[in-house]
Amino acid sequence: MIQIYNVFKSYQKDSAALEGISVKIPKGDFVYITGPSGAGKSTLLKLLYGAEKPNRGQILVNGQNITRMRSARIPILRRCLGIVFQDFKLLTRRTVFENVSFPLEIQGRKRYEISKKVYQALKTVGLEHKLNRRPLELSGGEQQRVAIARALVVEPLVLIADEPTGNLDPQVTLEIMELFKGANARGSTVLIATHDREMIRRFPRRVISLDGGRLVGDRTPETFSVPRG
Amino acid sequence: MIQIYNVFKSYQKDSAALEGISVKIPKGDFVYITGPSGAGKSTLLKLLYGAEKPNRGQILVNGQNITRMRSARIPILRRCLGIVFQDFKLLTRRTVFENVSFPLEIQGRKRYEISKKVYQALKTVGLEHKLNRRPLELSGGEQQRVAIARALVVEPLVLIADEPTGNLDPQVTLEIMELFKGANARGSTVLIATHDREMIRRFPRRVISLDGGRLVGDRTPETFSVPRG
Amino acid sequence: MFGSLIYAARRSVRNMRQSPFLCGAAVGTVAVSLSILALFAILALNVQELTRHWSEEIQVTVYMDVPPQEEALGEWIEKIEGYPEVEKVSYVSRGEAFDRFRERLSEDADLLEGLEPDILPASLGIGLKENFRNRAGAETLIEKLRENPSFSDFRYGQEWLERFETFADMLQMIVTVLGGFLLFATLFIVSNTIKLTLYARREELEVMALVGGTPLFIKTPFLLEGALQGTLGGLMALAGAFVFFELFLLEGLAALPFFSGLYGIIFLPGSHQLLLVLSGTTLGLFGSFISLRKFVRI
Amino acid sequence: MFGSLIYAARRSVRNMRQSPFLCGAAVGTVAVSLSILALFAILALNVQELTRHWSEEIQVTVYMDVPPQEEALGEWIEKIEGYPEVEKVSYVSRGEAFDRFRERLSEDADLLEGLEPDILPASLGIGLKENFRNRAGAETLIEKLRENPSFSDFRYGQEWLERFETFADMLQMIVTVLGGFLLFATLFIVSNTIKLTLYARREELEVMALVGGTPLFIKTPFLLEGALQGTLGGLMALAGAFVFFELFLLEGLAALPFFSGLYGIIFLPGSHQLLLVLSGTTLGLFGSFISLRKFVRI
Ligand SMILES: Nc1ncnc2c1ncn2[C@@H]1O[C@H](COP(=O)(O)OP(=O)(O)OP(=O)(O)O)[C@@H](O)[C@H]1O
Ligand SMILES: Nc1ncnc2c1ncn2[C@@H]1O[C@H](COP(=O)(O)OP(=O)(O)OP(=O)(O)O)[C@@H](O)[C@H]1O
Ligand SMILES: [Mg+2]
Ligand SMILES: [Mg+2]
Repeated sequence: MIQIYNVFKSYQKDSAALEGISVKIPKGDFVYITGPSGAGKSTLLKLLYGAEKPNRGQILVNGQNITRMRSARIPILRRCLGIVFQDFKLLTRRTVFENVSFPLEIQGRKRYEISKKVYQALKTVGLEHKLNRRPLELSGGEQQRVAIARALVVEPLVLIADEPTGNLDPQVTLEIMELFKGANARGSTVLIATHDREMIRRFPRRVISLDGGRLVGDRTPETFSVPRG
Repeated sequence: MIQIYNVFKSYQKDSAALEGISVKIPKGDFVYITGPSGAGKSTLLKLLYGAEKPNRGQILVNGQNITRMRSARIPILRRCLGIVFQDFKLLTRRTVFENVSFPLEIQGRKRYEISKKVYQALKTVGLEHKLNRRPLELSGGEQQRVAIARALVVEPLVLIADEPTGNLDPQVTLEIMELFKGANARGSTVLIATHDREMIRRFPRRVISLDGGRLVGDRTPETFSVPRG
Repeated sequence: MFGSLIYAARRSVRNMRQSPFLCGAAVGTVAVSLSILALFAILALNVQELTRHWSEEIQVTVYMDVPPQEEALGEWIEKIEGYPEVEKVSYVSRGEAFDRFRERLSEDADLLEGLEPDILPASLGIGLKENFRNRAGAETLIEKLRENPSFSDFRYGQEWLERFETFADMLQMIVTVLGGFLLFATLFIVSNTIKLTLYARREELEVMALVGGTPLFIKTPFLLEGALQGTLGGLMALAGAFVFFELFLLEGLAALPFFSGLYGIIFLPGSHQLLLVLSGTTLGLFGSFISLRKFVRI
Repeated sequence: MFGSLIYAARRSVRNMRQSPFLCGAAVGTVAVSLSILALFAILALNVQELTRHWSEEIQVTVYMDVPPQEEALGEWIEKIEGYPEVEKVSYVSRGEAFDRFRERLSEDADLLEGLEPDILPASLGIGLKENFRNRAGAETLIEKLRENPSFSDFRYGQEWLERFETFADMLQMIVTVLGGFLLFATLFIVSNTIKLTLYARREELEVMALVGGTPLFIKTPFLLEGALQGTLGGLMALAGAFVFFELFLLEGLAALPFFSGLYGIIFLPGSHQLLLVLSGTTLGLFGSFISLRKFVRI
């Protein structure tokens, strides 16, 4: 599903955000990406959905080499991804409903289908009663849940979530993790960048660790040991 | 230092964000505010720094009744507060250095003093080498640390931090907590809204719990028990 | 395709409702800048009309030493009226010429007392068609008239014509140059404003792209919005110019005997009105198009 | 106070460098809209100059049945020149009058052959001061001149004067009404643009307030920025108008004998230039002021 070959990325001349990363993530996998702040987690994810281009190396998503892709094809690729951005990236002028329905509208779905799915998605994150609010009229955690609903509503091939529970309490985090597991069970490949060791402990899966832009660990649950923290 | 009397706040007619909250926080206290997503934590903090007005009730900060304060005096009050916003609220066009120096400039400090303090503050959050970046050129956790540096640099009377470690890894979280403890030791009253039970466990302090806008708990470390999660 | 256009239209209406300030700013700017253009056009048009009116005074006068026989005169007039340059021909007898001269002297007319009316020759006044009201036209005609030996002298108010041409040229130049500048100014101001309104929403555009919107999908509602705002602005400019015309220009100028005597001043004709509104549409559309190219880069 | 102003100035320069697009948009809009005003002012000024020039032709003519003695004439002229309405007096003898009349008839001058030069009376041509070049002025003067019994007849080109007044009134009206509209348009467009540039930065303004900035502290750099951008725009408008003037108006109009013969067309005088630049400053300052009041609410 996702293949990353020897990828380098530096935003500025002097410092590299990613240095020689190579990773294979098979279809249907569930992967955590961890690492200290500034390790390059978000950068790696940004490369996957084409928001940034690597300086070197190749990236294949769903069989397509996105480093060589014409920029006009990038949106087509993004349609089969569900992305939870670290800073949410909600449309502040649109209502919660409109935000979640947006990716479905892009896909050209029928209106009644959209309504049904959006309502369902908002219900699973516990916000079905706030669908006419604007994002800035929500609490931080509620905004994050809208972002999650937007990513899940398209039933994505790949679900990319960047720190999706940073603003959520443990209870809601559990519920969200169940949603991610459900999506994974229905066939989505799941990538979650997170700092939350508790989460990794409760739902042990493959963990890819970055530090200073380098791959420093890639452990599957079998070899998994309780972290020091 | 902070006294809250029977405060009600509702953003919209049908639902209340805070219902009848009364809390006293003495000078030099260190208080966590917890509660599930949407419980009203951020709202409570917003009332304290005057970003929202309560519908009913009185709030005294530093001896001043901010519910009756002329709006022109609010900035004066804010100058002795250090605030870490849940969504950071950095000036995206300014560099990291300029962002952190801004509250000092407002206070009319001398330039060399500002330079020294800002550098020091950035060093304590580990970003002294990124002071010429703009916020959007930083990782999520780095942005959060800039926001923390900005709040700490003024040596505030009251430090208000809304989910200050949501984007930080456990290691950095520890360091930040040490900073907060240090500020507390130097006399700042500290209020932290957080979901992070691990943090509360490691640094046990008074915990105020909200749920659905109501005060549901107020425990000091003596009566503290390990949470269920 | 049609369905998605309707869908885009719905989205653009929603957009506008969601940011009334930005929408108002765009519409207002289009309205105000097109109003300037419209008022300028009204002025230019009326000045043009005025010069056209004045140009009617241009005529070639043919003097005849011997007053013509009535029969021959009829023939001549018919022949001259056949020339392509000629609009109308009028005969001025000796007596009439004397009367006119007296009139022309006005206050000094008493000087002519005691003079015989036959001191002035009879003449033909030949009015020219609009396209030939210039020196070249007059001279071509005179060339043809020379064939008739009874016509002894030809005049076409050379001095007046020269002045008139100069004046018309000058007006033409001012209108062109100023109109050009105003057009450029409108273009600049409107596209600038639209760029600013889209700049204020560039995060929205960015997010749409990140969530998988193709450039076309993202842009279409904004283009429609631009076109709609432009059209609205154009209509408002038209209405504004009309009110302005009715309130100030018409009332004001009509009160002046100079104007009301000559001809009624006119508003923009239908075709210009349409043009004005369509320029609004075009400005809005292209302003959005150019700005969107800058802000929507996938 | 002074120190904090310098500090605010530094911040506003930094602001402008940090958002070159917004800054450029504001400066550009001020420049373009003030250019329109400047060009209009140039045009209005020159038309005014033209009418002033034309008004010099207005004079009162006094006819004397009997040609005056040289001595008496000198006395009369001296006395008339003493009147407050009078600019200059010139004597036209019978012979001169006849010559002028002949000139005036131009092509028809041969009609006067055989006539004695003494058919026309001697006269005094009295030029009026600028303020009195109207019917009221002429008639007041004539009232005074009537005291002298040797003056038999008075004329002041009533018809010409009427037309002239009408024309001048019309121009005045057009200039006022159009100028007023242009002023309003400039005001609207500039304040609108500035509002948009501040709207794009409203989050910045909000954050500054949340971190403890007083309204004054937050606003001062933006006000300075507005003033600076306005001034810059004003200077650019002035430069633009000057280039435009040199390239098109001066060259173009000077080529027309009509204009170059009468007088050189003029650019805005120094005071107007200053006014233009200062209006830029004021527009920028007040545009920012009004918008900031909307966006900076603590
Ligand atoms: N747009 C950018 N321009 C310049 N540098 C950038 C940019 N984005 C990220 N960086 C830098 O690249 C490095 C990796 O950033 P990245 O956002 O991938 O970190 P991260 O692992 O997601 O961290 P966090 O956990 O704090 O979100 C950091 O040092 C950051 O400063
Ligand atoms: N500006 C607003 N307009 C309308 N409703 C709001 C606004 N801000 C917050 N709310 C509502 O008020 C309630 C409390 O919000 P608040 O932000 O205080 O929650 P919180 O405890 O900070 O949650 P979180 O942990 O998710 O940040 C929520 O139900 C939220 O939807
Ligand atoms: Mg990140
Ligand atoms: Mg909150």
